[in-house]
Amino acid sequence: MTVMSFLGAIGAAQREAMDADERVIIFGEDVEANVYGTTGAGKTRSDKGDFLQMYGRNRIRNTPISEESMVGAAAGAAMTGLRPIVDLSYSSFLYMAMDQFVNQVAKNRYMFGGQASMPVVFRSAMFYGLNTGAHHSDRPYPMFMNVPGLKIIAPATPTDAKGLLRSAIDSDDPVLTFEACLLWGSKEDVPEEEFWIPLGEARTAREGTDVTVVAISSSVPEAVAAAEALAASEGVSVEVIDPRTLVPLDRDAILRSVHKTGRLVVAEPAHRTCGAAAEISAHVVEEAFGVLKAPIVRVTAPDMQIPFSTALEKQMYPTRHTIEAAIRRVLDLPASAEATELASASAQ
Amino acid sequence: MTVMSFLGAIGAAQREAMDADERVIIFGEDVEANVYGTTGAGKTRSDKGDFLQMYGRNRIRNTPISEESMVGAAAGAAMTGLRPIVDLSYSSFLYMAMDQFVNQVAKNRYMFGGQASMPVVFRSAMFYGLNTGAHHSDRPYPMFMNVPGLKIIAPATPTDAKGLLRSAIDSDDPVLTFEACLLWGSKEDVPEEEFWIPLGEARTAREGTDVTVVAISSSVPEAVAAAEALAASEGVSVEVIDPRTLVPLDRDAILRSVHKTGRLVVAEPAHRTCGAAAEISAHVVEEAFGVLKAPIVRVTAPDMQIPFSTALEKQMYPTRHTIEAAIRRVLDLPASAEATELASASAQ
Amino acid sequence: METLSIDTLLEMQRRMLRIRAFDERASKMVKRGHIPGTVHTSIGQEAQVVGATMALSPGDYTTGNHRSHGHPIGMGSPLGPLMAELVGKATGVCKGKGGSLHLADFAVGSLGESGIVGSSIPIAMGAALSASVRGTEQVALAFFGDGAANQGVLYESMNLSGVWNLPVIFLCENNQYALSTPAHTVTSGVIADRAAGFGMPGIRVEDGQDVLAVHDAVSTAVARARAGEGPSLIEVVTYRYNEHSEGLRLGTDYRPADEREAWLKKDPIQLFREHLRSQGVSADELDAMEAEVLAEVDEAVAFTDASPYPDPSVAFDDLYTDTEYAA
Amino acid sequence: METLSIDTLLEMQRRMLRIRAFDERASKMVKRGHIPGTVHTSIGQEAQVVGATMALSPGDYTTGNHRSHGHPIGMGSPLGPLMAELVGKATGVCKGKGGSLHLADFAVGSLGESGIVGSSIPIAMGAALSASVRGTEQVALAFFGDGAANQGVLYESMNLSGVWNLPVIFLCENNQYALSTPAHTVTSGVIADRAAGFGMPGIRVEDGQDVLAVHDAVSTAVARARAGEGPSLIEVVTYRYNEHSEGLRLGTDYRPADEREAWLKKDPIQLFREHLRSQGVSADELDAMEAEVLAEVDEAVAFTDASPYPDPSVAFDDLYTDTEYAA
Ligand SMILES: Cc1ncc(C[n+]2csc(CCOP(=O)(O)OP(=O)(O)O)c2C)c(N)n1
Ligand SMILES: Cc1ncc(C[n+]2csc(CCOP(=O)(O)OP(=O)(O)O)c2C)c(N)n1
Ligand SMILES: [Mg+2]
Ligand SMILES: [Mg+2]
Repeated sequence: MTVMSFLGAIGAAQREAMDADERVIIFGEDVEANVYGTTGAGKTRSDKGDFLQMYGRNRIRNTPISEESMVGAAAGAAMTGLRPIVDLSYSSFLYMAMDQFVNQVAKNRYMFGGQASMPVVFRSAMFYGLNTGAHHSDRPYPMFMNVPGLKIIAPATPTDAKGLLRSAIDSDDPVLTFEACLLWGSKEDVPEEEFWIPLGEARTAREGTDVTVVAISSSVPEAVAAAEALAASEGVSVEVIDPRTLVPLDRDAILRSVHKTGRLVVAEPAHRTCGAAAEISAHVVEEAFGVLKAPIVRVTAPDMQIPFSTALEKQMYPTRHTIEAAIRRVLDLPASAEATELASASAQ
Repeated sequence: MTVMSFLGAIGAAQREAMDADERVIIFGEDVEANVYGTTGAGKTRSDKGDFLQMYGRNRIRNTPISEESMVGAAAGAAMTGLRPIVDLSYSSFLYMAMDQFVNQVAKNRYMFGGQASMPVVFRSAMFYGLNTGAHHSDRPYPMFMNVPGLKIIAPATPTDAKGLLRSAIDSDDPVLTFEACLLWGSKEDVPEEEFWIPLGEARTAREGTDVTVVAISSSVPEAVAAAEALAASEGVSVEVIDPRTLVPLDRDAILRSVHKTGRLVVAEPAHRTCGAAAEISAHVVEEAFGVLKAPIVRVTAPDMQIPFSTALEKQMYPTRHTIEAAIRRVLDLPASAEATELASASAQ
Repeated sequence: METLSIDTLLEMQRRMLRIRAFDERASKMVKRGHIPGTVHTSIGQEAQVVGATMALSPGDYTTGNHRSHGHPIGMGSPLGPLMAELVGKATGVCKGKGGSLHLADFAVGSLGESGIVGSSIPIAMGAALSASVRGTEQVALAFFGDGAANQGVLYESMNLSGVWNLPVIFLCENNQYALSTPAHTVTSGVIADRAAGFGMPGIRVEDGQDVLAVHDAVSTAVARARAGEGPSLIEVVTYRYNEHSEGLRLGTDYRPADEREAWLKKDPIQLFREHLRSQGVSADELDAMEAEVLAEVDEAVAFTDASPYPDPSVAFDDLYTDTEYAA
Repeated sequence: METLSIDTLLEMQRRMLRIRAFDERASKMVKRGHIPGTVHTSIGQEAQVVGATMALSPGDYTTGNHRSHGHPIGMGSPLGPLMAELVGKATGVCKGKGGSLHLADFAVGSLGESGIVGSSIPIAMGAALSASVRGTEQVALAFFGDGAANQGVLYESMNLSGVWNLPVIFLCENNQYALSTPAHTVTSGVIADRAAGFGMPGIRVEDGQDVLAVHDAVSTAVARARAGEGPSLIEVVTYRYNEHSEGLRLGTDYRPADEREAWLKKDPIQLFREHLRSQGVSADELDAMEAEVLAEVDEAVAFTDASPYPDPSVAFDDLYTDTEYAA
C-alpha cells in the first residue's frame, strides 16, 4: 500500500498497463508534457514528461486539437491491433467527437456482426465547480449512457480510479472514463501492485439500514458526509452505494440495498433531466415498487447551464446539505434548520 | 380544414412562416430539390422545388455536407437577426454538430447574460423501423433533453406537426424537432389557416381512468391501439398522454393524469437507459408516490443498436402489443395469450 | 506507369464486372422488395473502385461509405455473404446486422462501410496508425465522396496523418453529385488542391473511368506510404449512372439530360474491354469472363435464398465482447 | 497600404496599451485570488488583435476564443464591465455568468469568446450569412489560434463561406504554441496555404508584431468582403509572453529559453511607440496616453470592487427567453 492521489492512481494504472502490454499507447493534447498530470510517473505533476521518456514517441503522442479525428483514429487503431488510451482532457470536449463515439466506437462491432472488437479507453475529466464557466464545466455522462455499446466508469476514490481504469484498459470493449476534477487531490492507501476492479460492480461506500443513497462521482463523498451527519444528529443509518461503473450498471446491488432499506435517494452532479439518477429511480420503481416506503428523491444539478461567478456556481451541484435534506424527506424527518439553510445557500 | 399528411404539415408550417417573416430562411442538404419533401408546396413531394421558386436562393439554400458548420452558421445568424430553419434530414446526423448544439446553441444566451437570443429551429427525422441499419436509425432526443437551453418537440400527428413547428419557428429560443419517419404518411384534417400550438402543453390523445400511458412520437398511435384493444377485450379505460413537447415537458399534465389513474406506463422509441421514459418515471415517483398503485413500467427500445435485417429489427421498438403487455402488468391483468405471443414476436 | 501482367489486367476487368453485375442485381432486388430498404450502387464507378483496391496488397485496409458494395468486392470479398447481408440473412457477412450500408469483411481488409458521410475517414487513419506503431508495411485507404470532402473530419485526418506521417490514402470518389447537389455548387476550390495546404500530394485523376489511370495514381500513393513518406489525397473524377439510391424515386432531374449519355460513352468496363482486346485478349475469353461473373452473382443469390433469416435473439449479441444484454 | 490618420494611429496604440494593462492587471488578480479560475492573456499579441479589430467598422462582428480579453477591448468595449465579469460581479458584461472564457459585448459587435477551441468559428460565419441575407455591408471576423486551425470546423466553414461568398475573415493568431504543444509539431503544411484549396486568398503576416502590417492585411480582406468578393484566411505570426494561462503553473519549459527574449525585443507596443515618435508624436503625449490607460484600468478595478456579486437567483435566468426555470 502507498498513499496515492486520485490523479496519481490514474497515472499508475496507465503506467502499469503500458508496461504490461505494448499494444497500449496513449495519445492526446499535451500528453508529452504531462500537462494534466497523468502521463508522469504516477504521483505528481512534477514527474513531468516521464511517460515520454519511458515509452518514447511511438507510444506517447501529442495530437493536434482535433478531437473528432483523434477518436476515430483510436477506433481504427483498436480494430486493428492496438489498445489506445485517448486523453481528451475535459469532458466538455467530447462533443467534438460525438459522431465518432456514437456512430463508430459504439456501433462498429455490432454492425459488423462481431468482426471488430474495440479495445479503447477515452479519458476525460469533469472540471465543474472550479469557476470555469459553462463551456468547461460539463458532466455529460448521461448522454453517453443512452448510447448502447459504450461502457462508462466514474470512479470516486483513488483505489477505484486505479483498479477500474486498469480493467477498462484491459477490456476488449470501448470504455469512457469520467473523472471529477474535484476528486483529483483526494488521497488514500492504494495497493502498489497491479489490481483490477471488475466493471459493473458497485461499491458499498457505507453500510446502513434505513435509507439507500446511490451517489455518483463527486457526490459520493458528499453523500457519505451527509450520512455521517445524520448518524450523529438523528441516529439514522444511511447506506451509500457508489455504482462506480455506469455502464454496465450494477442494478442488482442497488435493488438489494433498496430491498433492505425501502427508501432511496439518488445524487449526482449531472443535469437532472434524463440523467443517471432518472435511470436509477425509474429502474427501482419498476423492479422494487413493492418494497418502497417513500418517494425516490433525486439530488442533481438543475436543468441549467453553469454560471461563472462563485456567487452563482456554488449552488449548482449536490452537496452534503442538499443530500441530507433529501434523506430527511424520504425518512419523513423534520428538515434540520441548519441543513435547510446550508442547502438553500449551496443549492437550489 | 384539409386533409394533410404529417410531411405536408411540416411543409405548410414552413411555408406559412416564410411568408409571415422574411427573416425566416431554410438551409440544409438537398433542400432546393425538396428531396425530403418538406420544402415543396406543402402536400406531396411532387411539388418539388416550389420553395426555391417561391423564395429564391437567398432564403432557400443547399448546403455542403457539413453539419457542424451548418449548425454553427445558424446559431451565428440567429444571434444577428435571422430566424433560420436548418434541415438536418436524419436525426443520426445531429452528432456531427454536437459541439455546436451543446456549446453554442444551448449555452450562448445564458453565458452572455441574456445578450443573445437564439431563434433557430433544427429539424431532423428519426428513420427507424425502415431497415436502414444502425447508422440511420437513431432516436437521440434523450441526450438533447439532458442539455439545458434547448427546446425539443416530437409531434405525433399532422396537426401537432404543423402547430408545434410554427410555434418553434416563432420562438426566440432554439428548438429541435424530432419527426418519426414512420408517421410521415399519416393523414388527418388540419386547419388550413395559420395556427400555433404552444410549446410545453401535452395533448390527451385518449381519455381514460384506469391507467395512464405517456407515449412519445411513433409510440402514440401504438399506445392508442393498445388502449382500444384493452377497452374492447377487458373493458379497461386507458388514458393516453402525448407530451408533444419534450422540453419543456408538461409535467403537470402527466401528474394530473396519474393522480386520476394511479398507474403509469411510459412508451417511447428511444433506447432505455437515461431515456425520456426514465425521466417521466423518476419525476412521477418523486412527485406522486402517494397515489401510485403499481410500479411504473417503461416500454422502450432496448439498450442495443439497431440491426438491419427485418427479422431482427422489428422487435426493437414499442408496439401495441408490448404496450398492452405493460398495461396488463400495471393493472395486474392476466397476460393475454395473443398479446404475449405478438409481443414476443415483435419486441424483446 | 508500372507494367502490369496480363493476369492482373484480367483480374481488374473481372472485379469491375463483379461490381457491375452485383449492383445491377441488387438494384433489381430492391425494386422487387427482395432487399429491404435501399442500396447505393457503384455502377459507372467501377474503374475508380478497382483501380484503387487493386493497388493495395493483402494485409492492407480500406474503409468506405454508403456507396458500399464496390469496395469490399474490389478487395476480393466473396459475393455470397455480401448478397446475403443485403437481404438480411444469417449468412450475411455481418450476420444480417449491417445491411447494405454497413458491409465489412475484415478477412480481406475491409474495415467497414459507413452510412454516415465522412465518418469512416479517421477509421482508416487509425488503421494506418496501428500499422505504423506496430511497424508493419500495411497501408490504409479511405474511400469517400465529393460530398464527404466537405466534412471537417477529412481535414483533421489529413493534418493528423501528415503530422504522424501515416501510411494512409484519402481517396475522394468525385462522382460530381452528392445526392441531388452538384459538387461544384457546394465546393469552394478544388478538392485535390486542398492537399497542398496539409503538406501532402494531391492528385486529381481526371479520367476516373480509366482503371489504369486510377491504379497508377493510387499505386504511387501506396508506394509513398509504404516507403514511410506519409499520406496522399487522390481525387478521382467519375460518374454514377443510377439515381442516388435505388428506389429513392427522387429521379435525376438535377442532372442535365445529356450528361449521363456522355458518360455512358466512356463506360469503364467497355473501355477496358477494348484495351484488353488491344492487348491480344480474345473476345471469347472476355465473354466467358462476363458469363462467369454473372454465374457468380447467380450463385450469390442462390446462396442468399437458401440461407435462413437470423434468429431474433441474434439482435442481442455482439454489442460487447463480454457482456450479456440485460434489459 | 492605405494612409491612416494620426488619430487612428494613436487609437491603435491606445487599444494595444489597454489590452496590455488590462491583462497585466488581470494576471495579478488571478494570482492573488481576486479573479477566480484562470485567465488567458493576450500580452505580446496586441498588434495582432488591434490591427485586426481596427480594420473593422461599427456594425461589424467578431467571435473569439479562450484568449479572450483582447478581442472585445480591441472592438472598443469599456473596461469596467469586462473586469467585473472576470471577477464574477453583477455588473459584469455578462452579469457574472460568463467569466473570462465567455466575454461578449454585443454593443460593440463582440458576439462572444469561446472556451471550446474552434467552436466559435462558424458563429462568425453565421453572422456573415445574416449580413449577406439581410443585404447589409457588415463583415464578420473569427479569431482563433494555431491550435484551433486543426479543428475540422474551420475547413467546413471556409468551404461553406466560399460557396456562399460570405463576408467573413478567418483570422488565425499563430502564437506558435497550443498550450505546451509547438504548432509545427502538430501542423502539417502551412495554415495560410490551406486557403487556396478552398478557393480563397490566404495571407501569412510574418510580422504579426507590427500593428500596421496586420491592419493592412485585414483591411484588404475586409474590403474584399464588403465588395462581395467573399471570405479570406489570414494567419498572423505572433507570440504570447506569458504562460498559457495565468496560474496554471505549467511553466514554459516547452519553449526554448531564449525564444521569449528574442520576441520581447520585437514588442508590438514598443515598436509602435517608436513608429509614432518617428511620425512626430511626442514622448510626453505617449507617456500621457499610457498613464490614462493605466488610470482606466484602475477605474475598471474600482468599478469592479464597488460592484455587488450577483444574487444567487440570477443563475436561474437567461437560459430561455420566455420560460421560467422549473426544477
Ligand atoms: C453526416 C451525413 N450527412 C448527410 C447524409 C445523407 N446523405 C447520404 S449520401 C449523401 C450524399 C453523399 O454524397 P457523396 O459523398 O458525394 O457520395 P455519393 O453518394 O455521391 O457517392 C447524403 C447527403 C449522411 N448519410 N450522413
Ligand atoms: C475543443 C477543445 N479542445 C481542447 C481544449 C483545451 N485547450 C484550451 S486552450 C488550448 C490550446 C489552444 O491553442 P491555440 O488555439 O493555439 O490558442 P492559444 O492558446 O495559443 O492562443 C487547448 C488545447 C479546449 N478548450 N477545447
Ligand atoms: Mg458524390
Ligand atoms: Mg496558439
